[in-house]
Amino acid sequence: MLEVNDIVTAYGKIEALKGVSLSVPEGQITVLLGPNGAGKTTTLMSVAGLLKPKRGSVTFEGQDITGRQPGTIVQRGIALVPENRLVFPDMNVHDNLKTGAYVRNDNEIESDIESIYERFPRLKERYHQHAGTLSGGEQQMLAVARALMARPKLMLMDEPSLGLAPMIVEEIFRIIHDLNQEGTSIFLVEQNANMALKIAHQFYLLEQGLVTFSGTPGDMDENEVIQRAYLGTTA
Amino acid sequence: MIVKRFYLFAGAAAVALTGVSGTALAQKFDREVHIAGFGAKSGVVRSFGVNTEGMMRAAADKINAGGGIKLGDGKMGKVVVTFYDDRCRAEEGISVIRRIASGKFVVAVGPTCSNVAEPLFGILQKTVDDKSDSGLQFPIFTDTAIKGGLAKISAWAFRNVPNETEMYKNLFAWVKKKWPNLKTVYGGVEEDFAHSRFTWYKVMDKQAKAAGFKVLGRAKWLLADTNFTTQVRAMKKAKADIISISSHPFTLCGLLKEMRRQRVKYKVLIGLTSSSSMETLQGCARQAKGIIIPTSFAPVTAAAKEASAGGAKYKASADLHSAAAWENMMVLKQVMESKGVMAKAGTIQADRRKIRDGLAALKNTQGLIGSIKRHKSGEATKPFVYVHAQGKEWKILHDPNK
Amino acid sequence: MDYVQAIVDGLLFGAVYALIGIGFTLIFGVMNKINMAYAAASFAGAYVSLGIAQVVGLSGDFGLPPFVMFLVSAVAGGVFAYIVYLICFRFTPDHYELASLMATIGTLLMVDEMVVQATNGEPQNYPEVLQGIFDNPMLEFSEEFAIRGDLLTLFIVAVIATLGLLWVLFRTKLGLATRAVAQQRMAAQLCGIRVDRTNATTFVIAGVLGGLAGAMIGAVVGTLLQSLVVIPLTIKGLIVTVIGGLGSIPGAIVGGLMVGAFENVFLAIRGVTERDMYVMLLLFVFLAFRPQGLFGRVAVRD
Amino acid sequence: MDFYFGMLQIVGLHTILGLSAYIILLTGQVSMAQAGFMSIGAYIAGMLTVLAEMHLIPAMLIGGVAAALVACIVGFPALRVKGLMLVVATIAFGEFIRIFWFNFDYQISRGGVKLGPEGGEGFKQIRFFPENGWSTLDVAIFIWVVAGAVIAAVWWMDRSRAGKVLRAVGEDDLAAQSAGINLTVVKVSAFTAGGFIAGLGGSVYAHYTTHIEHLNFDIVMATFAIIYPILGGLSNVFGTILAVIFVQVFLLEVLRPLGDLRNLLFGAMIIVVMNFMPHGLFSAQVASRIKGVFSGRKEGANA
Repeated sequence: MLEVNDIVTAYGKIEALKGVSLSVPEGQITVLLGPNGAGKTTTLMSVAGLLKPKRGSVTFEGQDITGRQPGTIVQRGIALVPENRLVFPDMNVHDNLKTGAYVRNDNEIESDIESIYERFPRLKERYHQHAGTLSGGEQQMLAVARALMARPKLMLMDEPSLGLAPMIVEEIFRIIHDLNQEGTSIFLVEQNANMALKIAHQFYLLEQGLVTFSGTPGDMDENEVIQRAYLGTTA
Repeated sequence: MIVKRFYLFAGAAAVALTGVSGTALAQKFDREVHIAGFGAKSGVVRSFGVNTEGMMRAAADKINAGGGIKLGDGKMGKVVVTFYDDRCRAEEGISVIRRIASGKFVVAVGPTCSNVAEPLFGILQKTVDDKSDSGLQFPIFTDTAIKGGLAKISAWAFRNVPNETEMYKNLFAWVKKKWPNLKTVYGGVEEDFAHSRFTWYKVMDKQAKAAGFKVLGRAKWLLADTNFTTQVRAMKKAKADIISISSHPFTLCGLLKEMRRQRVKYKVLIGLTSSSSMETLQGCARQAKGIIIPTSFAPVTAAAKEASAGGAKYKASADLHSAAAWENMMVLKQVMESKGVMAKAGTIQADRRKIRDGLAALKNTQGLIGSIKRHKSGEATKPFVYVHAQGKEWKILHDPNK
Repeated sequence: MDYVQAIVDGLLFGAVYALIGIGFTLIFGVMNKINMAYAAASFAGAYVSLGIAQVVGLSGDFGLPPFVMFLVSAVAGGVFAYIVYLICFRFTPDHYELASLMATIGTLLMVDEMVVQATNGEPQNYPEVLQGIFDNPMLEFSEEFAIRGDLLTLFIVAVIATLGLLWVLFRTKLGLATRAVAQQRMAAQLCGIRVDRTNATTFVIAGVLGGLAGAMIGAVVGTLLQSLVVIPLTIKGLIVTVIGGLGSIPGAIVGGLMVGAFENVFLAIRGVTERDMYVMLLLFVFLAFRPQGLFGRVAVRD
Repeated sequence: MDFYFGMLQIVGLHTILGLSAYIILLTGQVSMAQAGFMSIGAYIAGMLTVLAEMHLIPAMLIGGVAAALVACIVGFPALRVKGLMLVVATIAFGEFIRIFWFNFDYQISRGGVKLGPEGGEGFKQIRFFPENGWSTLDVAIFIWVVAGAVIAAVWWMDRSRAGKVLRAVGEDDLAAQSAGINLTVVKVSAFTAGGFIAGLGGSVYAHYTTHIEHLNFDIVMATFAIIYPILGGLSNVFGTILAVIFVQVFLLEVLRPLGDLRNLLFGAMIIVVMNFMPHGLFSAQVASRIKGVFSGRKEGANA
């Protein structure tokens, strides 16, 4: 469904991605693991259109989307749940969700919000509250819910477990799993390799801007995966 | 008006950028006499510079049409005017005068702003032939900067600006005589403009008291003020017979409008000499109706009318300030001819000294509306008339000389 | 009674500061940057309306009716604001805020001088159209207490304009995008909002408001004099923005009224020469004890 | 020649002014109060030479120290507000000082003449230079001795550890703090040093113009102070000097015959530079490129 072909993305003169290729199949959960600074977030941003790759291409459902505006990419069906949630802090929950549907022009937005509230009852309880006053877990749910408002076929998620209590992390991963079960493809970037590998169909290992391994969770010794996902191949 | 100006300005810009230079020396002249003008041609008081420059050029045209200046060796010199912009800022004024003094100019007319004149005169040599004083030795003959007493700063500085003390002394005495039952005065002063401030505290206030009026108080505001409600309220409460305002047209109009709004009652309204300009009439002719202002220029004589028409060719309006620039040019011609200025490359410093001495020795000159008395200090006492605003123009109310 | 009168006068004139403050705060809210040229560009809009009125004449057979002048000024204000956006913000580096700050200062100086050149620096009479709304320019309640009708009108229009702005911000999709960009730029992009377009639109909205404010200030003061009014109003507008809390529209309104009343009271007590010193002191008190301003959020970050 | 010496004086004065803002800008703070600090030096040194009949040099130092003290006091609250808030705060502070002088009267009578600052009418007759027979060249040399000392001090500071610390704070103050740099000390020191230099500049300025008034130290002067280092690029002191020469000599003086148009060009130039060379005309990249041309090597990848 999503094909990333040999992309190079740079910040000024520093190349963060030095030719990354990977593919995300439809209906699956694909996980990207790797240590800090390996280029995971850069990869997601290059797909979502926030960064423009210097070389290489990104195709989605067979169409080239390299370097398109983020808005176009959202309209095509890819939504990114960014790292650290990034909710709109001074907007209430309801407006946050409405913003998620910004690219849509149909009249089913309100009914979609209703179904979001059914899925996330805690958001319904707080629909008039400013998002900045929500707890970390609630903000993460709101970020996911906001991305869902765009009705994506593929969701990119950047470290959804970051800084959350273990119980909340479990809940988040359950939600990811459920979403996937309902047919949304997921491309997940995680540091928490343990949890991620439990729900992943396949995974990639990214180190220093290059994909160094790809396979399914059974293909590599889990301890080694965790070792390399946290620290990289320093040994 | 704005639109028209803008085209003019665009045209001027094009001309300036393509680098059109001065006119060629016509055959009948033997040499050129360079006179520099300087003043604000940008910034708030741009109109001062525009008017001064226009009047200087018009005067030069008249002198040249009459054959030019007769030089010390009997040859004829053509007057050439160059005008520099000082943005009405002290440091630029100093820079400009140094530039002028380094050049071929024998004398300068300017600056237009008192706050430039004051530092500028400060860098000139204080007393002539004082070897210990390293100040600049260059004659300046000021037309516009009007704040009192500036010329005494240096023996090289001369002014042809009205003596406000004389004018207001005379005016208050006249008011007293004409309306003997008026007793009280309330002032208005634009506190942060050097000239306005000086004129209220050192001239109007004192002269009103000297004429036997009681000064009840004064309203104060700043050059950039747009809201005068509080000040005018106090003015209204004072119920003075005479209101005497020392301010430029910029805030004069705002104040007058507020006075009308609050229906301040007064018998006589007196204004600052600088506000007898077109700006006041354009800005608030209705509210300013009847305001009495002493001014040293009004197109009442044939000479004044001629000067006015000459300036109009350069889009300059002749007012009490810029008319002085015309007079200065005529006085300079007279001084140069009597002192035998040579206008040769090697005689510049000597010529400057001759002009200085010539100006210092003058006792009387002929101005546009009458004879001007010159003082040792470099200052002048100019004839003046009282004008009042009537509709779209200033009309003569009274001529104290008659 | 004198002080009541001073406060009321100040509050009414404070509406002028509030209008300018709203423009600053709106742009700051969205871009996190100061547009020093805001007030200048707004007044340039008022000058355009005046220029057109001078050509076609006001209210005559084919002249401009007063409300058209306001409209022209608002439109011109919007256009100028867009130009300011293009030359000062669109192509300057995003993370290096000095660049846009300096560029707007350059624009301020340039606009100022352009108007000086166009008018010879002479004050331009602005038709006092707001006065016509009441029979008497003053509403006199007693010998001691009166209110200027045109200032009251300006105050009311300012309130209406603000309500309109709030409606746009909180009830339209455009407003949603503006708020989203202001609060979380990257998330807004991820929702498909074009940041540059939203920024430009915000500039235009602020400019329209500014143009309207410029024309109304012209009508209230009766004169437009760029060089004397713009820099002082820019400074007051910035102070109002900080006191109200950067990015807060209610803050700009309350801050504007507060500064207006405060300065008038100090004018009455201490005289005009010291008045602005106390306004600055008010600002310093805020910076020292409540740096986030009246309605600002948490810490003051750049 | 007098004119060229006069030009030298102006360039020297404005270089001092620009460098006073340069030091503060290095720490990432924009101070629009430099004109205010300058006015403190100007009034105090002026009062010392005119009223106390002191020699100029000690008067200058006292003027500089007074400005530094005030700047130091401003520096502390400046820690609380950052970035654009600081711009507004320093604009307000500069105006505050200006209005203070506008209200400041202190005159004594000597030989029947009143001397000293007189509120809105300004402070006239600060005639130390002409009274002591200094020629324009003498004054120009004197100004350049002061300017040279300031340039040397700032240049040396810039190359030393202190400069690296200032720049570190300017680039990322949180990171600098976590690296053990005391932000309070650094920022307040920068303000104090900037205030001292501005005060020194102001002291000379007062004697150069012989007459000062509050309007000399308005927001336009404050803008000039920061425009020089920003146009010049913050990579070294020479950028600031070149920017002063560019603005004062080329834009204001060479183009003086254009009269009306200079102000427009000035504004337009700032806009153009900020769009196309936001890091200044003489930024680090440009400087290294120029160096590269002279030493005949190509621009390195690490330039």
